[in-house]
Amino acid sequence: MDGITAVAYLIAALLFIFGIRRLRSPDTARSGNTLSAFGMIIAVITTLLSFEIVNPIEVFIAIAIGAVIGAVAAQRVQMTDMPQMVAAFNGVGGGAAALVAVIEFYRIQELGAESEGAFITTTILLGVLIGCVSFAGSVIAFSKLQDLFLTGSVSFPLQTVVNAVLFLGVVALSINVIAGGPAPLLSVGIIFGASLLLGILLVVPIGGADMPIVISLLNACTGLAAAMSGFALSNDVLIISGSLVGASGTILTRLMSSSLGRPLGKIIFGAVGATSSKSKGDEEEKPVHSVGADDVAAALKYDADKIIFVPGYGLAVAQAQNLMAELASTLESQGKDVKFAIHPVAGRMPGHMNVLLAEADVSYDKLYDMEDINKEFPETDAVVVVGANDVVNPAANDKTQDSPISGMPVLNVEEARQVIFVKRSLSPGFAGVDNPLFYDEEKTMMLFADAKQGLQDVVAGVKNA
Amino acid sequence: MDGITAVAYLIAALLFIFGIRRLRSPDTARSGNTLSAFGMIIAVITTLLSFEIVNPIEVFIAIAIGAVIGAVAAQRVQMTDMPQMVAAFNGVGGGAAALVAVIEFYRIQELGAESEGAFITTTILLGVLIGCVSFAGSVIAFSKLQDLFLTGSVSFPLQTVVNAVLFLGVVALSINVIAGGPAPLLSVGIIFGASLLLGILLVVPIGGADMPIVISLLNACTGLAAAMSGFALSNDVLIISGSLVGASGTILTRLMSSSLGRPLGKIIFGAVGATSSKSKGDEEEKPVHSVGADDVAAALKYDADKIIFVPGYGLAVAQAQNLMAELASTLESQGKDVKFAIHPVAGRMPGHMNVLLAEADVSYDKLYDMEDINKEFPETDAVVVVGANDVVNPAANDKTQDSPISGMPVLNVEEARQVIFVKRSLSPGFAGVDNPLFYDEEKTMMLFADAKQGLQDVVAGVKNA
Amino acid sequence: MNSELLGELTIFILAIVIGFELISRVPTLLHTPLMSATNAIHGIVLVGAIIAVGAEGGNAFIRIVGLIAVVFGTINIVGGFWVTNRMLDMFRAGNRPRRKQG
Amino acid sequence: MNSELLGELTIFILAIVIGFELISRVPTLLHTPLMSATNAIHGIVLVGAIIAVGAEGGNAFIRIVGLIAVVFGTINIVGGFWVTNRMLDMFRAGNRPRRKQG
Ligand SMILES: NC(=O)c1ccc[n+]([C@@H]2O[C@H](COP(=O)([O-])OP(=O)(O)OC[C@H]3O[C@@H](n4cnc5c(N)ncnc54)[C@H](OP(=O)(O)O)[C@@H]3O)[C@@H](O)[C@H]2O)c1
Ligand SMILES: NC(=O)c1ccc[n+]([C@@H]2O[C@H](COP(=O)([O-])OP(=O)(O)OC[C@H]3O[C@@H](n4cnc5c(N)ncnc54)[C@H](OP(=O)(O)O)[C@@H]3O)[C@@H](O)[C@H]2O)c1
Repeated sequence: MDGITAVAYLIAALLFIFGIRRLRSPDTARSGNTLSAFGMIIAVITTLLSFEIVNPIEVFIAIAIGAVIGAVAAQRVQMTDMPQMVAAFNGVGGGAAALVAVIEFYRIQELGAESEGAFITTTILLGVLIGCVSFAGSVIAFSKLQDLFLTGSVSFPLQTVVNAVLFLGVVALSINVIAGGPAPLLSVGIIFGASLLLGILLVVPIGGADMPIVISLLNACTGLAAAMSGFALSNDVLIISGSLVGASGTILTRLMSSSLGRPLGKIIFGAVGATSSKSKGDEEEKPVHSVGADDVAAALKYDADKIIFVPGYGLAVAQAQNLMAELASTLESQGKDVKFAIHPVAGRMPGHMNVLLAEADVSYDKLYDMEDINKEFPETDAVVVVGANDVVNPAANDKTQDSPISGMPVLNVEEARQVIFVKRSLSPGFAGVDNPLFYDEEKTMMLFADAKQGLQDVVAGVKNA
Repeated sequence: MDGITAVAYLIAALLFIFGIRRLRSPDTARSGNTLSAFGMIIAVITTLLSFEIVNPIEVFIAIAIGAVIGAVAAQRVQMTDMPQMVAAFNGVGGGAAALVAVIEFYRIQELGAESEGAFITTTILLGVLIGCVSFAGSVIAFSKLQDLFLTGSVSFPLQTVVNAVLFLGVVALSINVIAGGPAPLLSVGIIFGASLLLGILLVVPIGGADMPIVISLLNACTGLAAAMSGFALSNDVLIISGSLVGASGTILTRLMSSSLGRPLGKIIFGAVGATSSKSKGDEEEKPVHSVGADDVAAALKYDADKIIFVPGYGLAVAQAQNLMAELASTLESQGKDVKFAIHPVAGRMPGHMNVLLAEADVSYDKLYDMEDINKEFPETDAVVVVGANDVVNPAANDKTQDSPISGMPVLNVEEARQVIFVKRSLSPGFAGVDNPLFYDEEKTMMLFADAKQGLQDVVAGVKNA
Repeated sequence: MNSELLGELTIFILAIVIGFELISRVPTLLHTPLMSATNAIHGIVLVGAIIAVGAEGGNAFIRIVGLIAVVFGTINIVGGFWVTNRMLDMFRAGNRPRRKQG
Repeated sequence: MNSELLGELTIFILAIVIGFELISRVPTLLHTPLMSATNAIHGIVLVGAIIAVGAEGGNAFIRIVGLIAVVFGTINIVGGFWVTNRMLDMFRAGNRPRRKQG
């Protein structure tokens, strides 16, 4: 590697660092992403120019194919499906890292390329292990989020034992390979397969609600795998960028898990699932206070001065954000105090509700974070919860019950004088935990409707009544 | 360098990083310093063990001498003299870096050690330049702070031109050396001398008030010089630690200069001095409202409910902190609201007043930062300023005048109903700027006394009156 | 371990330190974009894939596996940055006044 | 430039990035101790001085200059850490309750 290549690689790595740096604040985030992308272009072009590639045409075609797939997928994906898209992109990255490691190993073993000893072999094996776990885990995460298969929290007997055995097997085979034992290629093949299996088994028991955190963790893993392949290729830009992502991804995972109130250990080893809380049986039996749109309109217009709106995933599904904004501004023009309470994980990705309401031109001054708004509920006359369940479910605070959301901080809407739910049915939300608030006939009004239709009727009611 | 050495060096560097990290917060600062010192011990012992030193006895003696000097100096120094002590330690560090660079150059040139080309030569020359500037600059800073010679802001004609000529001379000679021109050793000798001169000339025009910032900047320079010598010796721990100090020192310098309200460019190129504001002539002429301790006691006891104390350098000199604390608690026991206003640069080092009052067992709850307390002065009945001038000097806000403190945020004590100064005379403070508030006969009472004696009398007065 | 390897190890550790320092308090709003952007960055493994597949002396196995890795890496990069950009685009929508919420 | 030098350059740059990231908001109270501690850290140049003076093939010039550098470096280290420790000791004095001021 000559000087210019090394310097270009260093510049690319610095652009990644500055890019991540700028992604820490909303005002500079876009330029951060652009900087990083620019760094990537520099790194790839430098590679193409300064290494003698024996099969350039093939490589170009492969790049073109990948670029088209990536661009089309990224452009087509619905906003609500972005988390699984990230999972997918992460998965292919992990796969690539594992494959690069395999190639390097194959070169050393089979083609007699110069080996650089135990350290390099170790990094190669780590690359295979981590890359495969990341690939397989991401596939499962994708499938769970996309509702393809293995959705929810799937538990199977002895899973900890099986995982431990698999992992020990990988370790044993790795020691064999590093120590120069027999059948190295076969060993690596088995390690490859076992790691894939391990990735699947690790993610399968985790419920969909925790998937964003899992994806973030796998993201950090892929970074680490990339760094490992950097050692084998003795390529600084791979080492720097990979370990950068590995470390920052780890911190980000911790931030996410703490903002979701789900400790990482509990997610990975907890395997909550066992006691499924989707007990549809008794739902229908308990009485609820079901109302019509006019009742809601009247309650808001004549019986409430301070109103807080709580948007949830259902609002995004129904694309009813403009109606919610319209309802809010109508009420405001009638002299009422209207705010929006944004739970950090409402919807299906962080910031989902902020984005949604920004589309509807709701001023950011009216959006309140959970910590800020929670103390206001006791003084609030009416809370209008549209298409949300988990984020307002008081069951999360119930310490006697172990549910997938227990421990997660929620919006304490039950402290308001009146709570109005706008949703289609009594079915629970993402985490599958029933909401006791539905059955509080004193406090709660249920408007069973699609969010769009329901809000439309309420707006009409408020305007005319 | 073998693997163990490299790993030990890496551990030392990481300990420095974690040490600096912990120095960011008061609770962990002590452990941060210990961690760093531990890293240093590892680095030095590793060096002694893994390099074949031809003259170990001499080296040990030199280390012993240095350790004794350093320890004795550090132990003996008065708290108020710590800034110049730091300057001195920084100076010897810079000197060491320059000398190491000279040795490396001499080895290559004279003893025909293997040269590694222009890059290494450049780093060596940079090491000489930066190290010498840092050494000489620190000596001048030390002397200014210690009131030895060249105190105050000394300006001389054409200083910018002289500096520029010197610097260009250094650059020209460096190019000669790098290009393999004639008389390389002589050139380096001249560069050495010229850099020393440059260091002196750069710091001489800067007033003592700005010395802490200058020392911080020179500190960053020494770090950089150490990193440069790391290149010549191809030693990672030097490179990492040096550049770490260089970068963090730069940021720290910026933090300091912004908390002192003195932009860096103005300090270095401003050379304020010209218009010396120490015009003792007219001071005595203007009338002041001079009072006795009993007057102050009466004013505090009978005419004030809300009192703010402002400690300054004079309190430290007189060691009157216990009396100030006693006065405060006496007044508090009489039902008054008493607070302490701490200006960030009151005294002679950041945190000076905090330390002083902590020694006197004043609770930290009662200490207020400038930003917090400044809005309280208008509602305050009496401000007692003990041994402070610059930090309460309203002239700093006077935009029409260019003084060494102009632009520095100050405590707006003039907004209080009454201001009481306890100091020995009308002489100004560190920056030499006269305080118009002294001459406000309506608002200001001047108690001319040593802080200790004056406060003692006031305490007695408040207790008895 | 030779000295080049030791240098690489040092670089690895320093980059990890940078990664840890870089992320401290990030508003929840930016968690997903940040994850997505770092996700795109590890697509740098494409560089490794190109070098691995393009080096002299490969055979069919290396070619097939390597080209798959190239495709994968490119998807990671292009998709990753693109989708991050789309996410951030959404935050621009509406009348967001400067710094508030987040 | 050979590859070892390039590695060192990379390490240099990364360490600078760490230095920049490390210091962001430090309470004024700690400015002087922090300056003093980093001041002690650049005493690491002692390592360079020991290597320079201790290597084979030195002459009287190298010995004298090198030993001065060793003395200087040691003063920097011992004095630097010691005085920092004394400064921080002072903050411990008194009844400082946890985190307040600064
Ligand atoms: N933000 C993130 O990063 C993220 C990522 C992944 C997962 N999650 C998880 O997602 C959940 C978010 O909570 P949430 O309260 O926003 O949503 P939620 O608990 O999933 O509830 C959504 C509710 O919307 C209703 N709904 C669906 N379509 C609707 C429509 N067209 N009109 C009206 N209502 C409709 C559903 O009830 P009906 O069927 O009765 O209408 C459902 O109860 C949390 O558990 C969180 O952990 C969050
Ligand atoms: N904190 C830092 O990091 C730092 C470092 C270096 C420089 N500085 C500079 O130092 C200055 C600090 O301001 P400051 O207001 O604290 O101090 P100052 O402006 O220097 O004023 C100190 C005052 O104390 C009086 N004094 C001296 N000995 C006394 C005694 N025994 N009893 C009573 N009074 C006594 C002096 O007046 P009399 O002679 O009339 O008594 C003098 O006016 C600023 O200019 C700052 O920039 C600060």
